[in-house]
Amino acid sequence: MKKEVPLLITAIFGSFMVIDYFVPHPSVSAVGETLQQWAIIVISFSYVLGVANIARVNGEKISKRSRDWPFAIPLLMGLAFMLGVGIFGGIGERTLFNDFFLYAYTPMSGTMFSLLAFFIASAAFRSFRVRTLEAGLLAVAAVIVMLGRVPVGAEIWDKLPGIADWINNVPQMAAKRAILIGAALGAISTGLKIILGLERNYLGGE
Amino acid sequence: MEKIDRRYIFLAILLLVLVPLLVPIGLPIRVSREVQSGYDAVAEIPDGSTAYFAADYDPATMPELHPMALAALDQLFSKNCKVIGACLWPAGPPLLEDALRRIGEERYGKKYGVDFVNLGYKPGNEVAMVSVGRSIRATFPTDFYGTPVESLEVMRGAASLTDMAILVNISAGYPGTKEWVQQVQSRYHVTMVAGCTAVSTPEYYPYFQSGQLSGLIGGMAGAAEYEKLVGKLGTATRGMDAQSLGHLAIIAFIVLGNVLYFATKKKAP
Amino acid sequence: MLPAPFLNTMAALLTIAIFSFLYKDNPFYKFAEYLFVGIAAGYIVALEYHNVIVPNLWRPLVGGDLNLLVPFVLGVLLFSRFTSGFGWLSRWAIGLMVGTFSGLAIIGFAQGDLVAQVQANMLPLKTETLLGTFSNWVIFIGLLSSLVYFFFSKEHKGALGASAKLGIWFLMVSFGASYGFTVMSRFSLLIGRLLFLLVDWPASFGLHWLH
Amino acid sequence: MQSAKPIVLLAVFLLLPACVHVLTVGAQEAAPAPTAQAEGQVRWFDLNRLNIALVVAVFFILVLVFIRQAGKGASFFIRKIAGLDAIEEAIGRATEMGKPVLYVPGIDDVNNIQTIYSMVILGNVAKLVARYETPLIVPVCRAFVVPLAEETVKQGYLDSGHPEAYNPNNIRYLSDEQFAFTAGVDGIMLREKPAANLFLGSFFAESLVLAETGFSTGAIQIAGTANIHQLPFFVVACDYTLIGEEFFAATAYLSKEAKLVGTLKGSDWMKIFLIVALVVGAVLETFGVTAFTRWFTVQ
Repeated sequence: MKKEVPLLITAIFGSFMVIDYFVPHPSVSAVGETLQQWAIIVISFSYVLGVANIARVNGEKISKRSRDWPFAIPLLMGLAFMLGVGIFGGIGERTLFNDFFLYAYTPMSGTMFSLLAFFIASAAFRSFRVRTLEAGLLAVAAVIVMLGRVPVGAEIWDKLPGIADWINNVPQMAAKRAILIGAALGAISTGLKIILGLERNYLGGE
Repeated sequence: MEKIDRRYIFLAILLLVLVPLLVPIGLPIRVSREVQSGYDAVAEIPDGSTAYFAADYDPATMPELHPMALAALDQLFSKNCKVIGACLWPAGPPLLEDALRRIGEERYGKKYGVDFVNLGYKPGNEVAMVSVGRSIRATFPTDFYGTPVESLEVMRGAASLTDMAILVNISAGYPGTKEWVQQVQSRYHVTMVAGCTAVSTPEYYPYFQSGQLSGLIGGMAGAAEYEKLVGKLGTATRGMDAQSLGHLAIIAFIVLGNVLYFATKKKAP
Repeated sequence: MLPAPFLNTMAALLTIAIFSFLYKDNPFYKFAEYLFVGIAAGYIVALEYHNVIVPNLWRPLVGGDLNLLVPFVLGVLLFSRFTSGFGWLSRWAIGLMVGTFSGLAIIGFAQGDLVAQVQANMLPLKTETLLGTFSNWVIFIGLLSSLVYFFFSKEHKGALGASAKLGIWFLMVSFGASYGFTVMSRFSLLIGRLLFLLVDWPASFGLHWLH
Repeated sequence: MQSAKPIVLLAVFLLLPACVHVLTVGAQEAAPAPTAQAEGQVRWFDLNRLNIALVVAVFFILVLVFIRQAGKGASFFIRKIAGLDAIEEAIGRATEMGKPVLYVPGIDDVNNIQTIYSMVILGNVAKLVARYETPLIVPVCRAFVVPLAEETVKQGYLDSGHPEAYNPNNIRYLSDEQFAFTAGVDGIMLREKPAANLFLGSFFAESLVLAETGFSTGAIQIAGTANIHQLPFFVVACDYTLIGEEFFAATAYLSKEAKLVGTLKGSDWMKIFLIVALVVGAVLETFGVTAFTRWFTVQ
């Protein structure tokens, strides 16, 4: 029951997704559609699980008074607030939920990522080292693309945007295609092994 | 070199980005092939046809992607196209709503439910994509507001993705352009134009070269080019001067860092 | 709907709180960081409730589609992970998700990447223009040599070694391009936040000081 | 000769397009054009997708054949992967300096296959570390990864006969939030100054911050990820980087587990097939023959 049932479920759902693609028969499509609708619902529960986990971890943080525990209070309050106004007040335009999404969630998330502009500058100065020929090629391509993709490139040399376009569309594209093909082989063989039950690490230990 | 306080670097970056925003230089913008083909692909669909607008992004990437979403919607609504918008990123629907209302309702006077709709969010990534390809109604029984989709005029004749003239995808990563190509474009052969973050752009060049993507709009620079083509200059165009200076700063830091590194290394032994 | 000046000021203060991390880690940053996690978590559950649980599960279920009891039960079983004795029950739902994604991945990668990309690379090695011919050769050699780099069952020596070496050079050029594009993304985000502080925030008070 | 089978398959792989093409074109010419009535009939196989079915089938067979051979005891060669050999060297150096080893398994949850593979590598690293009796610090970003990492490391110490050296306090759950986690790992690097940093798993925007801090502390850094967009930052700031598939090969390389090695071998053979097909396709295209290319069209 502990391993066999989940492996069987995996095999059924996995192989059906494959068969569904090759077999246009309506009876198969109907089953495929149902299974996909089921999957969407189960996946939505997994998000709720993730949130429940965050609440649990931070609740414990407060009760155990571990490091930074006072900050867990705004976290839980933010969670409860968004959940409350979202479920009872609706989520559309002109709701509190939408206000807090656009004026709290949005600026914080955007600013977190914009910090990376600063970090990338510091990393460029302190840890981008051209120690090998390979790193040199990387650096040259990076510089050409950085200049060629923005207006200043053409001001420096009017051929730069063209060269950057060529690099992107030709050598860089070829290497990325090799990575795509390699990754596709990896994903397909992993998928096969999962469906056949040869790969079962995802089920965790006993 | 490790002794240099990072904060001086941070300060330099802040100034370099801030100054051109306050005092614009107005460097001319040149349209690249990838963006031009994207614009052309949208221009070629029949006026008044229906487009599927997959807004798969969230606030973290808004400065790059929102301008291109606005520009693409502008081009679609200017052709009187109907737009069916939906999100596979949970934080997407309010952004899509903002874009649809701003361009559709305010700029072109289009009506919600008649000319455009926001179907909201569905989890499931690839599963949801394949499912939309099969039947929009089964995947999105209601729109963002909970209205059953059968009651919306815009959904008439729009049963699945194959009924769409074009698939426009604005993508911040997973799930996004790559998965739409793999699961939907290859399966149903819809014309697809992708706008994505600069980070993921290089990965999608193979799809553009192979013709799976009819256009590729990469990052804020791509958005600025699109704004130029549509003829409505917005925040992306406004940011291009600062963007240029930022890139120059990074190049200067790489060069300076290496010069100092190798100079001190030679001295050491 | 709260007044715009209030909302914009809240957004601006939160933005500044996060930027303050650049000076050093401090309680304002920590507060914003934790609040962000909380708001994001609350947001997603409320959204799942309105956009999935109600339309895709609850309404059809009360409408008589009892099939949907299966995903409902499996979804609830996920929460058995929090118990010590019944954690294994959650594997049923995990099996469903992993199986579905594996199956779709096989198809997606096969049709979108493997076959389509191989086909797209079958380019004529002689075209009407010199640049076209040159580019096609570069694409041809670039793909083959990069693929050779990912060979694991032969030592990279001799011709194979030379080819793998060429492959790594192509890979490095592509990483360089990725680096350049990433720099572009990061700066765009910073520009976006600064434009908010400089333009949108004052505009919410009716102050249009920047052109 | 164990490689005879793949060669036969290769021949089939290359000849089939021609045969199928002749057959289907012939059939289409013989049969009347599909009418509405014909379309209404149910079909059990979509002939348009035969090409994909064949490519996938050939690959499946290759993988399964080699897994089976490996299961029977056949051993396959894996080329040297410098970054992986460097792991032992880095651990040795950390031991000499009396400093810990840091292992970051990425920031993704257990549903990402890279996290799972990272755990396999972690098990091998734990074995090595236990032998040298060097502390191993593992910061974790997802609550569900914690028990997995704990068990993996404990098992590694057990396998190398030093269960007493296992310290559960070194598996540290820092935060689910990306940048809070990053700041936490930075703190560990600056305070405890590990001599070897191993970044192996699924990384995102935090990669450059981690690699930069590690570079500034002078640690030997080995990174590996299949998230292509983060590779540039590892390449410029780390001593060794495992690129994409090399990362997945790492588990086979270190664990020598039969099914993993067999998969690798099958995938190599598939690459040979594809390379041959690419060359044939390009040559035919050059001479204006497009039938081969068209056979690969996804419909």
